[in-house]
Amino acid sequence: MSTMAYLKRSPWILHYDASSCNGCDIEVLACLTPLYDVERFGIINTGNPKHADILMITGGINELNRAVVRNLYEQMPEPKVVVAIGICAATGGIFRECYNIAGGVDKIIPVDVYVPGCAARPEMIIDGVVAALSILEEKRAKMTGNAQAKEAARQAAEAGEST
Amino acid sequence: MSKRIVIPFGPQHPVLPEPIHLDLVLEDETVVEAIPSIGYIHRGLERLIEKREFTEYVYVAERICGICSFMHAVCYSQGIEEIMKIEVPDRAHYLRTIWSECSRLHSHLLWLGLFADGMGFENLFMRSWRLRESVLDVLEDTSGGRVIQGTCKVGGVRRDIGAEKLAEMHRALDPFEEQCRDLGDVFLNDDTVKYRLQGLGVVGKDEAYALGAVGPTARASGVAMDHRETGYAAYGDLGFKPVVETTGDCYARCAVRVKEVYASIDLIRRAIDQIPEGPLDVKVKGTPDGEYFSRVEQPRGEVIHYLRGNGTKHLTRARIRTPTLANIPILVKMLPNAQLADVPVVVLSIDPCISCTER
Amino acid sequence: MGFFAMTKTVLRNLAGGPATRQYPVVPARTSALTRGHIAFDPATCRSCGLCSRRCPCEAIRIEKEEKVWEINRMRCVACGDCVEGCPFGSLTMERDYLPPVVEHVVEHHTITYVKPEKPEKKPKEESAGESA
Amino acid sequence: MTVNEEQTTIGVALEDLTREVEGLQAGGYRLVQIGCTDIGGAYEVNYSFDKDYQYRNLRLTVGPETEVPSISGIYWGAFVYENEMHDLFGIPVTGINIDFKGTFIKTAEKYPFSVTRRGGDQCRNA
Amino acid sequence: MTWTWLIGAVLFLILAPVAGGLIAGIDRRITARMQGRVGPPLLQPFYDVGKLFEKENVVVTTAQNFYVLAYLIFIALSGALFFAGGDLLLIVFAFTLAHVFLVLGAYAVHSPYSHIGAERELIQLMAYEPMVILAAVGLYMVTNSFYVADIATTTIPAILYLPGVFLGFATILTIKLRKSPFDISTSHHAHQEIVKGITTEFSGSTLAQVEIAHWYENVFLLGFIFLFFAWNPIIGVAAVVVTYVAEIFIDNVTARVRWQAVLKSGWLAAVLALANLAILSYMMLGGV
Amino acid sequence: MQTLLFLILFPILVACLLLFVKQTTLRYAVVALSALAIGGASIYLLIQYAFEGAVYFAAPSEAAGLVMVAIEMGLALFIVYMGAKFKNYLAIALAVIQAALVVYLEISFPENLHAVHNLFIDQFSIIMALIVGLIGSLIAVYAVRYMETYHHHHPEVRDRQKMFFFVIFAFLAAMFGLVFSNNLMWLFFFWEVTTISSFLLIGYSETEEATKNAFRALVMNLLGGVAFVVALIILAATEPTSGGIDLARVLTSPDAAVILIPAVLIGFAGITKAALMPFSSWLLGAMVAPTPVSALLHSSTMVKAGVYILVRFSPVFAGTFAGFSVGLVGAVTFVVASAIAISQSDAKSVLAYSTIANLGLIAACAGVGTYMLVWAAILLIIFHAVAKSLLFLGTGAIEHRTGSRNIEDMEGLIVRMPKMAVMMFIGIAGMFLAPFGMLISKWAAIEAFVQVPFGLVFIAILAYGSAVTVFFWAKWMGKLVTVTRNQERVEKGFFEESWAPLYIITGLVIAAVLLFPVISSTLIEPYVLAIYGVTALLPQANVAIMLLMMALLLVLPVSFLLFKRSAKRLPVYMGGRPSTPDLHFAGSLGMTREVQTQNYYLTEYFGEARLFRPGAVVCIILILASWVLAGVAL
Ligand code: SF4
Ligand code: SF4
Ligand code: SF4
Ligand code: SF4
Ligand code: SF4
Ligand code: SF4
Ligand code: SF4
Ligand code: SF4
Repeated sequence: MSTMAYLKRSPWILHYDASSCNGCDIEVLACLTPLYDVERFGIINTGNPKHADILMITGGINELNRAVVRNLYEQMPEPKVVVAIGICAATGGIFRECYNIAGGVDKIIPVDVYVPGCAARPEMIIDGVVAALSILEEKRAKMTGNAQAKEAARQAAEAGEST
Repeated sequence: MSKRIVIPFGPQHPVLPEPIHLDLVLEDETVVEAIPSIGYIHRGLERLIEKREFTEYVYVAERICGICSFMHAVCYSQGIEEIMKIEVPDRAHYLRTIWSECSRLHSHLLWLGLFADGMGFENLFMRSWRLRESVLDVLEDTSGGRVIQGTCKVGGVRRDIGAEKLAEMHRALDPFEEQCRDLGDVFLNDDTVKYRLQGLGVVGKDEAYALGAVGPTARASGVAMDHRETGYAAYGDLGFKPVVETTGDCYARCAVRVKEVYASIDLIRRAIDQIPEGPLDVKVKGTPDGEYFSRVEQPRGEVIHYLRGNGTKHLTRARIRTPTLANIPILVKMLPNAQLADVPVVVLSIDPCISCTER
Repeated sequence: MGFFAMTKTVLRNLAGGPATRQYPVVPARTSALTRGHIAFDPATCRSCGLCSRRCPCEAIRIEKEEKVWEINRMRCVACGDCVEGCPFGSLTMERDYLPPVVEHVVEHHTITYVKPEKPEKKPKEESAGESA
Repeated sequence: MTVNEEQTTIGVALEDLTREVEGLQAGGYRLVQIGCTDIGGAYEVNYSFDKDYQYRNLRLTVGPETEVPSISGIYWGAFVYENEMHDLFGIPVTGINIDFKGTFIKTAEKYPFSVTRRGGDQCRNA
Repeated sequence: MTWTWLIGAVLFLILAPVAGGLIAGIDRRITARMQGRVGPPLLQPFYDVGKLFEKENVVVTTAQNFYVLAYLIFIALSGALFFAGGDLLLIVFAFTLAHVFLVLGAYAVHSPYSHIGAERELIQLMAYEPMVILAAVGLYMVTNSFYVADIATTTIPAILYLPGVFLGFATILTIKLRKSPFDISTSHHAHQEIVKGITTEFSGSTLAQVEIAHWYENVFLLGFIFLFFAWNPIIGVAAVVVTYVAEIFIDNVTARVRWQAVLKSGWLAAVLALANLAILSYMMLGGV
Repeated sequence: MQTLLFLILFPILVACLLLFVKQTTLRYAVVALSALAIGGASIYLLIQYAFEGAVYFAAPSEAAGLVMVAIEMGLALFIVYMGAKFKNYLAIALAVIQAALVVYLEISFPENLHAVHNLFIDQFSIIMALIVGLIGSLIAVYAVRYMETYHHHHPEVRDRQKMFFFVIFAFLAAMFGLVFSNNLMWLFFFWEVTTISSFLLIGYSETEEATKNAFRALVMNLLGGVAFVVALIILAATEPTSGGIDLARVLTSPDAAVILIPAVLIGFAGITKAALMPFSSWLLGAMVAPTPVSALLHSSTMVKAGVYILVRFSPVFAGTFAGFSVGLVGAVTFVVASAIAISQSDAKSVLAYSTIANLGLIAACAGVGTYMLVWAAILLIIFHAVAKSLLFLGTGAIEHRTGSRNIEDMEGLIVRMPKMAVMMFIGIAGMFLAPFGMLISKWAAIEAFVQVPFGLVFIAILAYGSAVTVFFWAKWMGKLVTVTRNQERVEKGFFEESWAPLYIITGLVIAAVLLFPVISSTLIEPYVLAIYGVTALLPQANVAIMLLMMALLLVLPVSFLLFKRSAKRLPVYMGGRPSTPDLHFAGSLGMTREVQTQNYYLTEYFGEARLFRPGAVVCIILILASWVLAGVAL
């Protein structure tokens, strides 16, 4: 089961609006609509961190949402990747200097892919997810490759219950 | 022991794309108490005026929000123009009107989609957003940006729309309107939609007015208040009438927006018919000295940019009071006694936009 | 028919086939005005600094002496103001988007403009810098 | 059809505020907004009202930390603006009907704010 | 003869996940088409489940895995009993037991959304249970047996006697397939006010088990539909297909309703079935 | 016969002994030993008579009859006294009427008041005796320590434990008497004793509410008692055809029409005792009594006397419209009480409503009275008795440890009192889940009703009723299994000895499932066969499947070992809002709030206020209808 790599074919995303201006947000949502239909790639916008593989964040970090972003990130099971959508999420963007903006998402959690643009377009977001997939796959390989005894035990347990 | 359920609702929540938090107290599924908390998007962008020249700030103003981005730019520019007594050419006024109404269209269609999503009507969401894409295509063709146009500036507009493009837009309006009417038909007539909306979150005319509600939220309660009536930009020439409903429930709020979609199509049509030739902008000389409360009707209602300059390139104060902020009180009043399933519907019915609310 | 008001749309969708733009297969839809990204021509830039001054995001940095022109792609909002502001046409707005990246990108250019003679076009030199 | 918009601004003293606001409320005005402007060491607070697009603005000037009475008893919805006044300008407002106690808009640092953040990256590309 | 039941059960246990996953894939594609989209690959459900098994195993409390496993086992068991030709009532009760386990799993985690999802699942259970029992009774009245084996091999066109029962069953099928307008406890559509409801806290392989159980369940339910048309297998299969497509259609033309409406619809469906049965028994009493 | 007499008389002896025991330890010893004796004797009874069919005993008559009448008169006087003391004149009136009728009966038909056999035993009696003997005595044991604690917690209540245990044991004796009596006069006597016992025990705490509820119970039961006497008078008057007061003769009487009216009247007495719909309020009021009382009288034994008598008379009801009406009273009670149970959060109220509902279901089976239904009814009696007594005792134990019997407060019991939670879990599962007993019986009932003309009405009611049942039980279960964090275990402090009865009853619940084929084949089927000439049988395959399910259920927990090792633990989803492990989150207005996940009660739809009155009205109409229909049949 470890070589199948279903992960690439079924990335479920969690979208969080950190402090975006809505511009990138609505473009993320636009990806779901008939014109872009990311379900073609098996992408589902789950809205639940426990089910998600990819965290898409728009907007920069501010005082109140830093805890939220960290909380959501931590609630996602491994392997997971973070995609920062738009320049706000990368650096704070045009609001970089505002007193309540601490900067990009990478101030709080590790970011794997940055999608530039203001607003990032649906096509760019799709590109971003595609880029994220290979990173996701790498992480999975690393995760399963870990020959730790504990890991092996877990695998055994999983195999046992999935019969 | 009271039989209560206390749960946090948001800030991250699949039904509300933007972070808003509610402490929900429920009895079974009936909302007993719902106290909002906001601030997840607060950036402090009003203060950026210290850093940006007043002409540059229009780019920031656009990014107060990516949905009615263009209207923020218009509101800001009008404020500066009023302070500096700049006479904007007519064609610019018309172009501003056309882009504004396109923004309203895309905003309302977006809202209709989210609203449908809030009711668990996925297909309707898909349909609304699909129609919205045609508006975005027009916006991209005419301004270069899908959601952030960047075409408004102090003293006029940055780009023209050629006659050919205008004619093309005009031609496209008829089939587009037909599709919108089909869409509106579902919102206004489908039984399950009506079941979800009618009698929900009712606010009467007087109460809505007293609470300071604005925009479609107020108009759904019978408060005929629409800033376009003051005739800014080219609205004075287009014979504008506000859309008003009287039942004050979520259905009415939905109906107002559906009908405003039709109205916007009409306005664009008329604006294209009447648009005069002429220059796009005037040169901006000098610096703003004075203050003005600039008001514009956004898709969600009246927005106010209070601008104040002291004769330098940097303003001393920009305060933006956005429609959602004005609609929060009415929201707080609407939530109790709704069902949990209705919470997203009620919240969405004011078309909350947190980005500009918190700036 | 109040109950199945959506039927018409569903049938139309079934009959009409999907509206999806097959993005990666079919290139993205753009228009003549589409603001994709800023391109810089190091051969014509006279280091006047106007672009940097106008940029609302402070995305452009220029060092006159070292002949450096930099753009931070993670800051640029592609507003095009710098393009309008450049008196020498060294900046253009391209229609295509930038690809996603795994690190912050600061694009670094060495200005090759040579003063009196007619500028000779030299291949632009790019290197992705790193920043926090 | 088109209505002309008028804007008037009148100053108001702290002790007259409530009375003036009550007067406007009785006159059928709706509360449009309350906003603050810092004018070097003091604050101007604008209470804006509107009736049929006629814009009336009461301007109150207060020193920092001066307690301002809430008008949420007159206009129920005033709490949003008053909480904002408190959180973003540090003006203590007394008697708000829904008092968020400084959590309406949480900020990293306390007022007064300025654009330039301390310590952060110096907005240079390097 | 004596071993045929075992064959049915074993075939079900092996094939139902395959069939269920395929059905889910077709469902998603048809849904996408109805929405004017392309939709995912046909095998997407299998990718999803495969992916879930690849994920890290995280829990809120280990107990949740136990309940979900029990849910899967008992769903499979009731389906297997069905295809083994067992007693319909017993199957229905085993089926209920399975769902109670799912609900308990959601309660066990002590999380706000999964709790609400659990309560709603129970409301759904309460809404459809009378109808399911009446459907079994209806089939009994026509075929004189509670045994699936007998009902499936009957030569009586049950549907002609039980149109009301069938309609009622189709109504609650919407609840069971978790389709709009009755998908209140957890929805296949991404956005719901209670996040993912009953499955909010399940992830990785646990969620995969829920998904597989759902496939089992769907095949079982479609088998139930078949019983109404069992006298002619071809018509039966066609009817199953038509019913399922109709469910997808309904899913795409309705908003999600509140729980009150779910309960009322479920119970009204049962009333419809009752009326049908009353007429039937009157006719039978009159006739005999 | 000796065993029978022992079972009736020995408890009386113990009761009297207990009047003089003051010390808890001593009392405990006495109670425990006698429980052992009683339990042993009832098992011996089983071994002795299980394969014998019905056995009749002449038994001493004259003297015993006189003593009984004397005691009855004494009890009537006692009621009059109590009624006068608490100004409850209705009770006085009923007691006087009843006494007068008894006197009238004795005087008018002295020659008809003879039964050939006064005592008897058959499989049904054995089952009832086992319930009384095993569960009853276990509860008595439990009660000793419970009552001690009770007085710890309620210092304001006068300590009348000697009286308490006297009544308990007297009650046990009466129950044995009741199920062994072939003489209806005797049966009536024991019937009245149970009524008085219940009255005394409900009023134990002597609070105003307790007294009020005790009188309500008394009045309603006396109403039934009056009907009982009237039935006896009619039977005595028609002795030649009806068989008089000899139960066996009555049941085999050739003139079905004649005995239908007395049957309906006795059935009415059964309805009052079983707290079916218009009378269910007394049972709810009875919940003020200490929990062992609820367990003993108001769920597992005394109320079963009501349905016992109905089941006894079901051959008479079978196929009559009067019986059909009686059955409907039960059915309506079942669905309405189940529905109301949804809206209750007090564990004892839920248990009470569920008891009423199940008694209703049994009555429904008994009223319609086909052989399969009688089979199902008896099965229901057994399973309900074991599971429900476990739940009551468990609730009492939980209340002692946590100070609350609200279901909401049982959240996380699996963490705080794991053993208790598992037992409650089993008890609840026993009430509504396959393959546990109640569900088997319901299933059998459905299969049986299908074959009855107009059975559809019952099926419909059963379908809705069991759907509703699932809701309220499952949500309670959910509370129990919720894994809460940062809560300490509080199991330890619960008085040690009381675990024993709980364990044993838990064992009984499981044993009942595993052994039910045996119980059915050795006890119920022969009984049904003896009465109807045919008997119900569960298909072997289904039995096997159910045993398989049970085995799966027992094995499944082993899978816990699989999960323990690996999984990473994450906090629950809180919308991203920062929260603490015990689910406090940073709420609005700067407050810290705690997540509360409480059950749904759907009061708007299933509230007492909304459902009780219509249910009661329907049932009253049905009861009246049953009388009219019985009259018409004559
Ligand atoms: S990158 Fe631009 S469009 Fe996106 S959130 Fe930031 S400001 Fe808005
Ligand atoms: S109202 Fe909403 S859409 Fe409009 S600017 Fe504000 S946030 Fe954006
Ligand atoms: S510091 Fe920034 S704004 Fe000032 S001249 Fe240099 S680049 Fe321009
Ligand atoms: S496009 Fe706008 S943001 Fe980008 S570099 Fe030019 S001026 Fe700056
Ligand atoms: S790019 Fe243009 S504006 Fe910028 S420094 Fe060079 S010449 Fe000046
Ligand atoms: S480098 Fe320029 S823009 Fe950045 S902080 Fe310093 S002065 Fe301000
Ligand atoms: S738990 Fe403690 S206080 Fe309560 S009854 Fe027992 S010994 Fe007394
Ligand atoms: S548990 Fe409750 S009712 Fe029982 S004795 Fe203690 S306090 Fe009284």
